[in-house]
Amino acid sequence: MPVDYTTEETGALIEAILLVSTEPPTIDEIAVGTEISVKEIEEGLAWLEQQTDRGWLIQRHGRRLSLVTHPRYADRVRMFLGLDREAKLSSASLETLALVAYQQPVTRSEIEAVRGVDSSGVLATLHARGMIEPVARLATVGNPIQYGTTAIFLSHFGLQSLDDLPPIGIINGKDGHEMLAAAQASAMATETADEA
Amino acid sequence: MPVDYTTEETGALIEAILLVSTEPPTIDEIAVGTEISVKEIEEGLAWLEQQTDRGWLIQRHGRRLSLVTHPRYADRVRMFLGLDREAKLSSASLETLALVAYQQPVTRSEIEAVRGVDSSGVLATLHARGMIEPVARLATVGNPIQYGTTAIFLSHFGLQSLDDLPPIGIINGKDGHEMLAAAQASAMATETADEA
Amino acid sequence: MMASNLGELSLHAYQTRLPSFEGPLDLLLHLIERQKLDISEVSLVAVTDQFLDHVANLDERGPHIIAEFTSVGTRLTVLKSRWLLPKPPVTDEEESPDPDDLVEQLRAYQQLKKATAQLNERLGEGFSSYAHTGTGPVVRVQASKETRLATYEPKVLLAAIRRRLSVVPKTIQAIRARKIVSIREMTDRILAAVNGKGQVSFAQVTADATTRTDRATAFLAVLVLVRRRIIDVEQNELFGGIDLRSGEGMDPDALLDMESDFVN
Repeated sequence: MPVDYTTEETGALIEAILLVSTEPPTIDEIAVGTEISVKEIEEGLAWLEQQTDRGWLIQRHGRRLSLVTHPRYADRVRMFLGLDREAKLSSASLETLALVAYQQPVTRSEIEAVRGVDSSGVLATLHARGMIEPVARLATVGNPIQYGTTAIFLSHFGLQSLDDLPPIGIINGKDGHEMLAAAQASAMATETADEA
Repeated sequence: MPVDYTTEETGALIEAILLVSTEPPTIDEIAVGTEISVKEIEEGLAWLEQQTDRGWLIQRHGRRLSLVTHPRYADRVRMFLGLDREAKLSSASLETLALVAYQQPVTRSEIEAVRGVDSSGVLATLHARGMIEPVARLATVGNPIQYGTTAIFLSHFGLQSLDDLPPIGIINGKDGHEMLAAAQASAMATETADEA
Repeated sequence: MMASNLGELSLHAYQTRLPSFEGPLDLLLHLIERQKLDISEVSLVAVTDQFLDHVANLDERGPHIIAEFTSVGTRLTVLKSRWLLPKPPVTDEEESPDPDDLVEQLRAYQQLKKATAQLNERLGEGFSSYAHTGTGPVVRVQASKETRLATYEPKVLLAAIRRRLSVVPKTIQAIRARKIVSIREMTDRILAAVNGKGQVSFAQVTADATTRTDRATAFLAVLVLVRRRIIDVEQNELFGGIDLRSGEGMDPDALLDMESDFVN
């Protein structure tokens, strides 16, 4: 079906779609579902994401889009919903979460290689709190689980997407991501079947 | 708690609140819940309702507010949700619904007085469809149920509030609203206990 | 252990302030940073004694954790022994990677600490967002999934009501005039009222009776119910209000042949 929407109207339509979707849709799903081209949806979405007077943000988790309240209004929204500030994450949890967030997908062994300490309990806690989830299994012996962060993680930290994570930057002339990756890789070599 | 939000920010906050509330809140509930004055909430709401580039409208059902998709995008939203296979309301249902909409709160007997036919089946259907709901009971013998329309009804007809119903106007030289009121009054007099 | 008293004291003092480390790397990194050293073999050797001293004091931790600390402690000890012993020319290159790994591992861990701090800062701002869980518009909330209702223009309602009003109103009076309340209907009404409220006055029962016939019917209905002991009545003074309440013989079946009372 041909569409005669302006970019602005397509953006508003996406807003309407995100309001009614029970599951966060992908751009492709919106395009197929509304019979509007992916290109036009992307343009509308770009326009929508530029609007600064909204009470919400579009959160991208992987390829899925959803509406979440703007972090700017977090305290009042929390007040209205009668929510307490979430229980604080322990420093062990936070450290593990940071590693999953920056290096995902990542296995337990890879995490332990960097942290130098058993991390099974912390991973279970983070999983129970909905911050991380198994995203795949590594194709090595024992097929260990690879973890990634969830949409709840993004919301908790008020991030629109993983691209919003503050960059680790350079330490001692080396890129932080590369160093973490190297530590991760050394674990890969000794990956055991204990996740099976 | 003092608030230093601009009208625009308060509007955006209301938008955020409406996005996360599980039940449509009233202005007072928003004001109390966010510790912002009713006056400021009303100003923010007024600003919000003036925005024309949104994919949704604020629907007022009585004193309750909720976000619904803009009727302009109804066809695409329906398409996206796969709602093309739609049941149509029968003409009896439409007529009964119109009576409830224009004359609410209204009892079955009052409806039958105008329609001249038994309307219990139609009322049950409309209730099952979520279009009407019992809103009170008349204080006469038998306490017959009085029906009113629901928020679902408003959405289906793309109405922001009952005030948006088109006026009935003049029929055969008589004011339509007055004709309905007269019919209702005469039915009231013979109200029976069959709703008990 | 080779730690000086001073070193042991300061370490203990620090431990009370910062009770737990997230493992041996955390402790090692802390020791190095506290002495404002870069991460290198030299700095590792420099903090080895302090590290081993800490391990020696790990008493309440589980064996699992002690093992992790001890493992790192062993690597440090190897490293330090190499530095203390006179150095033979290194020919075997496979000998050295272990301590070097520790340096690399520590640098990676330092990166992680930095990433964690940034994430924590983000959390400290309290800027969470909350996912859309609202009721959403009606199209979504609809009860039945099989048959969804079409949406309509408000003018459809207008058309329906105008059509009805242009035909029907004249007949309304006729419908009302023919409406006759039977005794059976009246007893049902009275029973519903008595059952609901426990007690009603006769005036309440006849409040909606618009004609003398209706009031007469109501009175007859009361008589029927009293006679069958389904209700009791009370009138305290002549022409005073009559109160109706449940009687001892309140049995619905007793009403079945009630109309026979008035056959004649």
